[in-house]
Amino acid sequence: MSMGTDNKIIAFCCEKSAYLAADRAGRMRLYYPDNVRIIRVPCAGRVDALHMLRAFEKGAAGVLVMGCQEGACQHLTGNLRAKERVRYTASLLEEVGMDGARVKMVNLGPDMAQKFVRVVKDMAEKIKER
Amino acid sequence: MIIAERKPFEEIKNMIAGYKRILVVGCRTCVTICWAGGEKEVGILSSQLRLQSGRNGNELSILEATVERQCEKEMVTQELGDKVQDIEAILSMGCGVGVQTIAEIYEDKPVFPALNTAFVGMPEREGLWIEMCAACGDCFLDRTGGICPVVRCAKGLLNGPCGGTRRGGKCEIDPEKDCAWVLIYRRLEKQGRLDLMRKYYEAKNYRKVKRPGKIEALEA
Amino acid sequence: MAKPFRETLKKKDFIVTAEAGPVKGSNVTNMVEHIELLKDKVDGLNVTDNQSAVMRYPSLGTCLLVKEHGGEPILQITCRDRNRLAIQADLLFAYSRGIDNVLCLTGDSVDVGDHKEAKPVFDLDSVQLIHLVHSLNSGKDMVGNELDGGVDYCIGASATPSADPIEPQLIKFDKKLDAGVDFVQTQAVYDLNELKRFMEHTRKMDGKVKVLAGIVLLVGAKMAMWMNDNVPGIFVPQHFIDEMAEAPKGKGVSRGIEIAGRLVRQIKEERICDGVHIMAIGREERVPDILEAAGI
Amino acid sequence: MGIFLCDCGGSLKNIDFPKISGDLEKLEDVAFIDISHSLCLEEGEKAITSRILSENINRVVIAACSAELREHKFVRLLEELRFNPSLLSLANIREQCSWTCEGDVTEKATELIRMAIGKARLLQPVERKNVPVNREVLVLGGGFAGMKSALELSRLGIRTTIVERKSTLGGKLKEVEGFYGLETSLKQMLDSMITAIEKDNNIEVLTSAEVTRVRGEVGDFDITIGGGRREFSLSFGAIIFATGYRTEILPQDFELKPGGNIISQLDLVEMLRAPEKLKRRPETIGFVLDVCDENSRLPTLSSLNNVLAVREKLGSEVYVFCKNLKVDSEGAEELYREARNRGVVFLKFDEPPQIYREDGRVTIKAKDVLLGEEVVLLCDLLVAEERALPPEGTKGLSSMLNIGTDSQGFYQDENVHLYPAASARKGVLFVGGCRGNLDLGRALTDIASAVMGSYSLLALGEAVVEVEKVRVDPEKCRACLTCIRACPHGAIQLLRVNTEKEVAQISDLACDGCGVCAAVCPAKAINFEGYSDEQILAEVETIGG
Repeated sequence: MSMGTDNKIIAFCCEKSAYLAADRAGRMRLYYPDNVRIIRVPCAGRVDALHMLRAFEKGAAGVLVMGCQEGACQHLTGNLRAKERVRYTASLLEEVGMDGARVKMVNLGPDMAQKFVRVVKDMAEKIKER
Repeated sequence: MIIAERKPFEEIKNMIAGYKRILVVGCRTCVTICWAGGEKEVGILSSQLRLQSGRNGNELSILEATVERQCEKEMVTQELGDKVQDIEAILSMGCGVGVQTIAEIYEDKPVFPALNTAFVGMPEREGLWIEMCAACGDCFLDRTGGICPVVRCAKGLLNGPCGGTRRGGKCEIDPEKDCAWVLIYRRLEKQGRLDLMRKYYEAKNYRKVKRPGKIEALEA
Repeated sequence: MAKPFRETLKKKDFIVTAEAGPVKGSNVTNMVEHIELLKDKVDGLNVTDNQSAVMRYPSLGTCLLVKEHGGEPILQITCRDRNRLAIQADLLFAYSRGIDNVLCLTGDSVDVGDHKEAKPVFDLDSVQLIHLVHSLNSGKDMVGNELDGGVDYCIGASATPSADPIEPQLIKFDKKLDAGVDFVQTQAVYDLNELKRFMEHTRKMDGKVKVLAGIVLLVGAKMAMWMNDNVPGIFVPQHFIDEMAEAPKGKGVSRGIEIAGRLVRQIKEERICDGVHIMAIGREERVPDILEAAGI
Repeated sequence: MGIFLCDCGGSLKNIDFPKISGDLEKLEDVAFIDISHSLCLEEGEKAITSRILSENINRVVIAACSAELREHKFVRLLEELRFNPSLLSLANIREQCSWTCEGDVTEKATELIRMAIGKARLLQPVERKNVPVNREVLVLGGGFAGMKSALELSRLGIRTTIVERKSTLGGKLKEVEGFYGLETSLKQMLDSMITAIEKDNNIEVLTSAEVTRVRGEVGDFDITIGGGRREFSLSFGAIIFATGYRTEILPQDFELKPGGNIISQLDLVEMLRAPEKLKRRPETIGFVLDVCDENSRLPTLSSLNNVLAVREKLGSEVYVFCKNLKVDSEGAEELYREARNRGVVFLKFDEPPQIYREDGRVTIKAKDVLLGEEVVLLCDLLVAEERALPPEGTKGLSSMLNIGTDSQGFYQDENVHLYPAASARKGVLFVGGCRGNLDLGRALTDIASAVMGSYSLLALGEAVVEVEKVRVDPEKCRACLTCIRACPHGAIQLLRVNTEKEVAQISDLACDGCGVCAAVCPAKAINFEGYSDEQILAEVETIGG
């Protein structure tokens, strides 16, 4: 991992829930570590194991896939598929000797700014330890 | 269709230990359809290898390619032609045929299998494949109402079932698995063709299955 | 010297055979004891061939021991471990040493045994094996070559009267009867109605074949339940399991003998079939107690 | 590429804009970088307009505030300038950067903009086009919901075809006695609707007919209809399911067979039609509800109506045994009060009552929770509870259209986005009973939203579509059916495109833009413009420096 980055976190955010929650967190001036980079996706189901692995290749220390709450996904199964894919990616990481907990699935409603910030802070904490 | 499954990463890692520049080759036919060796899987394995290389110091350089069909010499050479010069080892994500075709063409380079070619089968549902044919070279399906005892009976009996069937017509080795011959019985009974099951069948002629098989078209 | 089994089949009206399980090793002393104990009490002594696909002293070897000690051995052959060449060779050798009874079995799959990674053979199945023995009896090998010195085997087959569904089993059993069988030793039987239905069917197909009902000695309630899940072809009904469970501590085996004795007595009195085949797996020494409990 | 930065009226103090523009100017494919104070206002828009008209740039990056607030404004502006909005890439340097850290975040802002630039470089133009859609709607089911939908659509000028399994229209209308408080009796309502339909040349009715095959997508469903004698195919823009529901009397729950003096609501309705024909007027009638299916609204409404009808027409004593009566549907509360005033006794039980026949009469024994003691009622007639079930054809139809059904087999999975009448597939809508809405009040709201849904989709006879925004590359596609099985909206079919082999084909109109197909495709054959793998990875790779 190129050491140039000080352990960044990539957050794939579904534009219908998590991305809006991130904006709301900003509007509420909720501070969270600045090593998070949010990538807007149409649905959590769009995020592929390849994207997550490439993030780790490029030096990310943690990846968050943030989709709608279960049963509230506009695309019905998008967030459920994302959960399976995150579990699959975690096993891929374990195979390579990395900690599977570095990739995490999060379910958010569009107004859950506090939860967004809490999840980001947890991940930031976790990757500091290793 | 040929169904294959990716080897555990540990096995692959040990295979290519010591080689720096590696070409990972996918195949766009059977192994794509069963999610084992298509372009997406090539990407995933290559990512894992790159992640792996960073961790214990030896910098791997991974090249990715996907051949239309790895079991066709022309297609392999066309796709890999220029990519192979300074490659030290090739990691094929094709089925066993693909691995050997590449090995034959590039004899100077070690070629490793990234998949375990499992069976000839079909998807039961999205993401779940089951074996249906053992390619035994002497098809028996006409006598069993279209259910293959060679594959789906644990002992491959031609005069089934064995004495060990469990209550409810389940197989001796697995309470979840239906006994093939009970399935055959039910289907032939529905079709009123139980005479087929009552007939005695000679021991199988294994000459027809001499490995490796070879088939030559008459007009070739 | 025990009388040849073929004669016993003709003459006696209630035939009793038992099963001697070979040792997992080469120390044959226990086996010899069992042989000495049982050879005069039963009309024939079956010797299992790697029972439940667990590797043991060979069936052929044990049969020679039975012969040497004056018993009447019944060789059991499964299709799991040998292909058609090996089976024919073994049959020639066994006959030349005076063994002329064979029970043709398909054999349990390696998955239930202790060498699960082995390559199962199953070149033949039990019906094809019966046909093979018949061709040897007629002085030719399986592909028709003349034999210098033939064989004359008394042929046995097995069946599972308690199978569910039963019809496929009966279709296979009919194929065995069509091939020609001298005696039948069934899988463990606990529900005599199932045995009666099975006998009705068999009598219709072939009047002369002698059928011996398989009796497996129950040792404990847990063991009975374990057998239901793990031993192919055995199904112990719940009421027997409960009966075993009620047995006071340490009295499990004697309760099992009582049940076995009751079954044998009922079969004999109601003349359901032509005899019994007692399988006291690992407890051969208790077979005489069962016979005694059955009044034989 | 043109870059516009907005410092939100200079309020983003912790971002050093000149430094950012200094760094980014070095990139050779950047034509200019403008720093503006208010891109969201007139002044900002003018700046963008002049820049775009004067410079010949083919990509635009705007780093400002949240897309939720501004994106549609920027998109409309670009459209007016004849600049394809799919070539716009946004970065949120306010809510997602400046406002979430005290310290200087210039470095983070630069990286966010660099991510937007990385993605912008790969954006491809996506054309918008009008696609013709068939304005006709297929209505399945000729009950109240079906007829009402057809009539409403016809009022809006949409032609509909009603396909009804039975030989006559009417469905449940013929079975229910009346709705207390509704002036017109159901009979009159049924007749008036049928005559209206007959007169209306916008509505075609096919009775004793059934759908046998469905192909195609919204805007052009190719439906094959069979009806005994012959089969023919028609094309429709949308489908409205109004297949109603089936009721089943629950003998097994009562261990007693219906018949004799245990009847269903239906039999009661028949009886009430001609009370004079009764041999003996039943003195006391018992109703039992909520025995097995507490949350179905059907029993409450039909029972309350029938109870009042009985009081009015027969005047016999009425006792209702219920666990907890649900009066949440429209008008149910008034019916309940009316019944109480009319002397109907309601008894609340916890364990289900025991019921057994005794010399021609029925005894109901139950522990009344409120009185606290056991109540034994001897009555001449017991009206048993009915459970609502989906109609027979549901399984076949739902597999034909591969849409889901809920746990009890009714249509429409519970999903907040789909309420009230939409299905997962665009152009397929459900109304009334087949969706679990058993009372007229709720059915009317379904009908209204389904009618508006299909009207807004088809009225113009064409729909705006983003051409091949999500596209399958026929060369790479192995027709492995993964995307077809995975698509939550059933928008992908296996078709013989211009190539000789069959490949997956995504219908631009039916596609809802979730990208699940692009993620699951094992051959990487599906390109989702705007969120393609390359574009997403371009953003990811920016963090690598």
